[in-house]
Amino acid sequence: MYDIKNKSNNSNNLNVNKPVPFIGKGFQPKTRSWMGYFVFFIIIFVLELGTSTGVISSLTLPKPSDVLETIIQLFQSGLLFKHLVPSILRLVIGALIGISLGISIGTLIGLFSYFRSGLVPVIAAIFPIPKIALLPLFVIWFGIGEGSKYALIALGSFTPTVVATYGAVDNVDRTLIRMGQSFGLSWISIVYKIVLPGAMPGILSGLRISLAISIILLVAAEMLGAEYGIGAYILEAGSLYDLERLFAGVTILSLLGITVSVFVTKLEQKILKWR
Amino acid sequence: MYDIKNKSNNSNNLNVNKPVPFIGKGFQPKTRSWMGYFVFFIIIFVLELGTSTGVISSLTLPKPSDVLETIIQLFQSGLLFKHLVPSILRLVIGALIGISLGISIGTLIGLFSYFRSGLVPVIAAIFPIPKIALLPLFVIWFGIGEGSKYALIALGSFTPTVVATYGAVDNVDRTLIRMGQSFGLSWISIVYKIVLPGAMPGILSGLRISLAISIILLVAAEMLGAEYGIGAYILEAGSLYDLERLFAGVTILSLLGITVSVFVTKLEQKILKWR
Amino acid sequence: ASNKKIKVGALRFTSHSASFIAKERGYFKQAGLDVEFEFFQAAQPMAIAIASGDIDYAVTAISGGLISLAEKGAVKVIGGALSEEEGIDGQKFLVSDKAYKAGVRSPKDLNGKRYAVTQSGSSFHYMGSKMAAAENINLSFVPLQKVGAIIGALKSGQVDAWSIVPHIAKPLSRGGSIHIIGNVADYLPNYQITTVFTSSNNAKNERALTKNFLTGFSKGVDDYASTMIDKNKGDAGVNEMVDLIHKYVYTSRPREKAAPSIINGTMRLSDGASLNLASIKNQLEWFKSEGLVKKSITIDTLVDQSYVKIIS
Amino acid sequence: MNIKIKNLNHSYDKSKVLSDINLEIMDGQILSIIGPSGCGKSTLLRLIGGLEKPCSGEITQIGSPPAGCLNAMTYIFQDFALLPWRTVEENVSLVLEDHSLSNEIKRSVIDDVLDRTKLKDFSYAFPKQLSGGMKQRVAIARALAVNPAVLLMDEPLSALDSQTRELLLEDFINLWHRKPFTAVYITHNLSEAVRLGHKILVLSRRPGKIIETISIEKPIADRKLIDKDLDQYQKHLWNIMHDEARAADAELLNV
Amino acid sequence: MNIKIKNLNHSYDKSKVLSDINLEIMDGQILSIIGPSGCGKSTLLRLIGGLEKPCSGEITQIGSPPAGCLNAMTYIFQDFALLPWRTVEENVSLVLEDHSLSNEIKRSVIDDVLDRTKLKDFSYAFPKQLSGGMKQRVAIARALAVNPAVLLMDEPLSALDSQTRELLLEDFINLWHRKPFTAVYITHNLSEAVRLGHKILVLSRRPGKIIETISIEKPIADRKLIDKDLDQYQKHLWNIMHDEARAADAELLNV
Ligand SMILES: Nc1ncnc2c1ncn2[C@@H]1O[C@H](COP(=O)(O)OP(=O)(O)OP(=O)(O)O)[C@@H](O)[C@H]1O
Ligand SMILES: Nc1ncnc2c1ncn2[C@@H]1O[C@H](COP(=O)(O)OP(=O)(O)OP(=O)(O)O)[C@@H](O)[C@H]1O
Ligand SMILES: [Mg+2]
Ligand SMILES: [Mg+2]
Repeated sequence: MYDIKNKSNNSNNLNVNKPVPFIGKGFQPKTRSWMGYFVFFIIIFVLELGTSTGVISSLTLPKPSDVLETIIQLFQSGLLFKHLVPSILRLVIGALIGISLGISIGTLIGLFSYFRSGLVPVIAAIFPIPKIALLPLFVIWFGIGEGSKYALIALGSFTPTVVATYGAVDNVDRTLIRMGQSFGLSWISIVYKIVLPGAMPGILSGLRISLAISIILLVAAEMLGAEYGIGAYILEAGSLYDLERLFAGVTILSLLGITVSVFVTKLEQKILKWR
Repeated sequence: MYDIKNKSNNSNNLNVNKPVPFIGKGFQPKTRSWMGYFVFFIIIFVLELGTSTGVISSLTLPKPSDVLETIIQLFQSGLLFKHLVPSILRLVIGALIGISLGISIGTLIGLFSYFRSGLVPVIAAIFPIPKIALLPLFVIWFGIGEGSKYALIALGSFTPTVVATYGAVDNVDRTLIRMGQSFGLSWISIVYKIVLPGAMPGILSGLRISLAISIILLVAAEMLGAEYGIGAYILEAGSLYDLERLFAGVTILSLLGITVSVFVTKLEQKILKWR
Repeated sequence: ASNKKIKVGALRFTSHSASFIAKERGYFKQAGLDVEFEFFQAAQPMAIAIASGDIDYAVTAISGGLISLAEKGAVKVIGGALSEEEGIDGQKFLVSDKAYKAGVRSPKDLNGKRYAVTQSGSSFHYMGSKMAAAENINLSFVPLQKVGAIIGALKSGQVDAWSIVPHIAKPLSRGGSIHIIGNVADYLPNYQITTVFTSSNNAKNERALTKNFLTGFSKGVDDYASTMIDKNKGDAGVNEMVDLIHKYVYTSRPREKAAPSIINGTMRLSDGASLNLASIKNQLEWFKSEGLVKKSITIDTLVDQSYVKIIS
Repeated sequence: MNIKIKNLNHSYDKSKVLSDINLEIMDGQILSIIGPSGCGKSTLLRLIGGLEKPCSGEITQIGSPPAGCLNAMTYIFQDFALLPWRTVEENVSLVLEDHSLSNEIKRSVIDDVLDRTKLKDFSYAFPKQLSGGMKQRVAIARALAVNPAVLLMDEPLSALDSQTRELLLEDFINLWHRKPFTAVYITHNLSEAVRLGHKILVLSRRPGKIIETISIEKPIADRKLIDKDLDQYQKHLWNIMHDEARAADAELLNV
Repeated sequence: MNIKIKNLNHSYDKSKVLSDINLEIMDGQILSIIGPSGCGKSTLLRLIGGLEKPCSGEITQIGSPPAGCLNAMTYIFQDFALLPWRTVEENVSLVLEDHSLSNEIKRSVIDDVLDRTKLKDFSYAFPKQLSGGMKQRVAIARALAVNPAVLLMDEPLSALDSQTRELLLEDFINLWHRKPFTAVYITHNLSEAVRLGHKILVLSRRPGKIIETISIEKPIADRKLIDKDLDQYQKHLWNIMHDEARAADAELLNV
């Protein structure tokens, strides 16, 4: 037999008693929600201090308190809603078009060989195309009105939704489908009662990404002849190098993003309460 | 007992013989790779026909053959590489910075309560911020040289990598970690031998998204004082409303995206050969 | 008057004041037009919007994109708007503080320096290029897409020079981080900066409509010039005009903060929308020589000379 | 209704899975099938149920399904195959929805099967709230709801712990006793096979051939958890299987 | 080395899981623990191994681990817990790498344990290529490599089909026979419990209390697959367990 240098006591002495050591600690990070607020507070505090004392030049970053004031002014003047309402409308309509198209096409790709073979390469080719590169064309294709804004956001949310959807359909447990077939369920029943609900978790987590991308694309969309809108507001602030307003706009978008993410979480809890 | 209207033959007649019907068809889409080529061919053919005959106005879309010619000319004049090389360099360096930082921070978030609680909300707040909105600031922060281009691409690939990484770390099978602990493995061994390899599939699929976003951001990055680069080429073509060159550039980006995706697949096959 | 509905593209710049005046004072209405403005963030989408038929008339600088669209048979220049004129404050050459400290005091000192443009083929590129040719120096042009990015780069000394309209140039130079070192007009006298343009279809088939538009527009120009440049109505007139323009420009700032910028922005708008064809030809030749547009384009592809007085 | 299988052969790609299977499933009887891992038991069941097409040979239904049968060949799967987004009741209702039954009939069928499987109190529970044993009872209720001609069971108990398995086996036997059904019962567990089967079919390692068929005369209702009459069968079967099982377990799976 | 548990109580949040457990695990013996689902068997094992801290009571090692022991309390998990990205050999090597052993010693340990578990020919296979039985043999080899004082086994066979389970049970018995080890063996399977245990502990439904402790005198090596001496114990245990098991199975899981 083999031989291992014995580092512990060699004799089996029954008088040596010791409690079993605890070795199972760690690897279970817990979320302490106050920490998040604390970190934001620290960041903002440091920036405030830095910008007030001039350690951080006013060219580099605005004073957080000025940004806050800008947002408050924006709110008080009623301009906030004048900017927010059209943006949210564009977001909702554009994302709705893109996502519903995406789910339909994604489901078709998930179900039919012909759609899969024909469309997957096309989607793969469209994915890496930067939407802002196509802005000039969007004017010709969809006009400068709301149409082109919807189209841009729709295109941006379309591709990730398709990819998420057909991935989700692929991941639907095949035994559930076989079960449906074995009970003689019709094709349409299987799709509506088994495939789509089964793909829902994947589709919803795709939704999270699609909506984040939609928000990001708001700015690009509002490059095209938008008078009002958070994107337009940011662009104008940027072109005037007005950092307070730029950051005010960015903060609003960021809050919008967090709101949307919370909304998806709520939606998940509602639709996926069976999990 | 209940009563169901009997639609089939009521008597148990042993002389009625029929083969068991086949009900297990469908729901297994297969990829026929020729279909992909075929669809591309059809699309290009229709566009060629439409633009040649004038059904599609030259304002709307360029002639595919002209786009091809432009690409060939670009190649023959050597300009293709003059544009491609700096773009790829920016892509590689920027993505490398963003992804390696993202994996590190993501792992920390996955392992430690404090990082998780403190950083997750910050990441969630950064995610929906459109990078192009920050362009004017990037000029001040990182200059108009290569620095700001790397920074933009790094920032763009950072957030999705963080999210993918900590999700992947969370999904590492906890019994494997408990196993490591029960065998008295050191903390560092558990992280390097269990957590990280276990998170690798998730990290790699995050890589796919991060790299796609990096390519999309090339155009935004090259808005800042880039003379050469595919993004710069596209921007110039857009501002001159030169559709042939615009589409040539977009085609090149699209091919780049497909190449990167194939590269990640190869990487997955290599690293995850144990799956 | 038939009260025909048309859409006019505009940027919220003082250089578009003529259209605002014509609308506010009812000159368009008198010409039988019911004008609705469509505002843009940048000039380039405006040109494309004319091509796509989303808007009917607009004012913008001659750019590579505009010429390309003209070459595709989509747009036509039909008149002039903003131009450099001797004696009136025009566009400025600016340098960063860093370059200034390094001894750049006039455009000829810019040899080998970095010159900011939004895009190759933009009017900034044209101005810089022409100046460099005249001074016989070399400039490297840095495309930064957005005016905001250029200002940031200039303030932090990452680019050395730029040119811009006076109402942006002057406030920038006040901070001390940017300095004015010359006038564009010294190199490009009578430079036709912006032009009135429309779709080829309007220019060719809607002659009456186009004439009516130019009539209304010209009246706006006349008012603007007589009040703001020639000061025929004194300060009261200027104030009244500022009030009018403030409805469209710098709307997010209070009147007293906006007024100096509006007044500073005053430049000559060509009388009766007349067009300086020589300047246009010069610009077109430059675009061709830089390889930015097709060599085959002639001045007639770009300009319909039948509408306004042509200066050459 | 009987099922007759004649000269059945089946291959995937180039590898043969089932070789020359001949058998008849008799009305009202339970046929147990045992065999080492990967010998093609599940494949055989899929072929019988029509979920796959055999490469050669034929599978015929002899006679017609019984009165009121909505789905002749009905599966009970090892992993239950419940829809996690439907409650117990809705899972049963699923298989009735595509048939044009009145709401009352549907209601009464559902009530009846939930009653028979003692699930009445859990109608509105979601699958995640159920223990493994209850989940499989739901799957059984669902199968009973269509009044099947033949129940096809692919290791229905092997995902359960052995105590629950024992309990469910009792339930099965009670169900069969109250109203005998035809069934094919695939298992890895020799004691289950002898507890439930009128006939027991032993398959060889892949490609699966029939090595032996055993009939047990003792009535199912009289068989016990610890039953000396059955022990001899079980011992005999284990002797046939031992080496096959060892070899099958030591095979590297092709990847 | 013995393990002594005194007045052990454990709760999660407000729900009590284990109540007043007192027992001693004797050196060189196998202790089987049975009990209905959710009664706290796995929790008890985690407490013994130190993966969790008990709410009250104490668990002490009496005496020192044997010579050459690298890891006193060593688990064998139900789901094998193999690293899928490591080959068989590398999976075993994992638990040796953190000890400063020379390469030759490591090599010889690995060879020895792979030999004892008959895995020599599969050293370079990845887990996905292995059948369930082989995977568990790798986990056993890994546990043997650290020469443990006590093997803690949480339903080590319940993920396997019953034929493979029977084979592995034979292997276990052989291993123990060649070199007796101390072990706690948790199972749901009464016949396994009586096949392997010197002592059998029966836990009640949650909160787990010890209902009964049974000792079986017959030497482990003499016990058989079908063994009348064991049947009486098994029957007795099933009688104690039946109602507890039925109630445990019908409990809705709190979500
Ligand atoms: N769809 C398929 N394509 C290719 N090979 C398959 C397919 N289904 C099963 N096989 C192979 O056919 C053989 C028999 O599989 P089957 O599932 O019928 O075995 P089994 O007897 O049910 O095994 P187990 O006892 O493990 O359930 C196996 O080697 C399996 O790998
Ligand atoms: N980490 C935990 N947090 C909260 N409750 C837990 C935790 N682990 C186990 N429990 C609960 O404690 C009880 C006992 O769990 P345990 O896993 O020990 O039971 P078990 O006897 O092993 O069951 P099984 O036979 O199903 O494996 C269960 O009700 C379980 O839900
Ligand atoms: Mg099977
Ligand atoms: Mg357990």
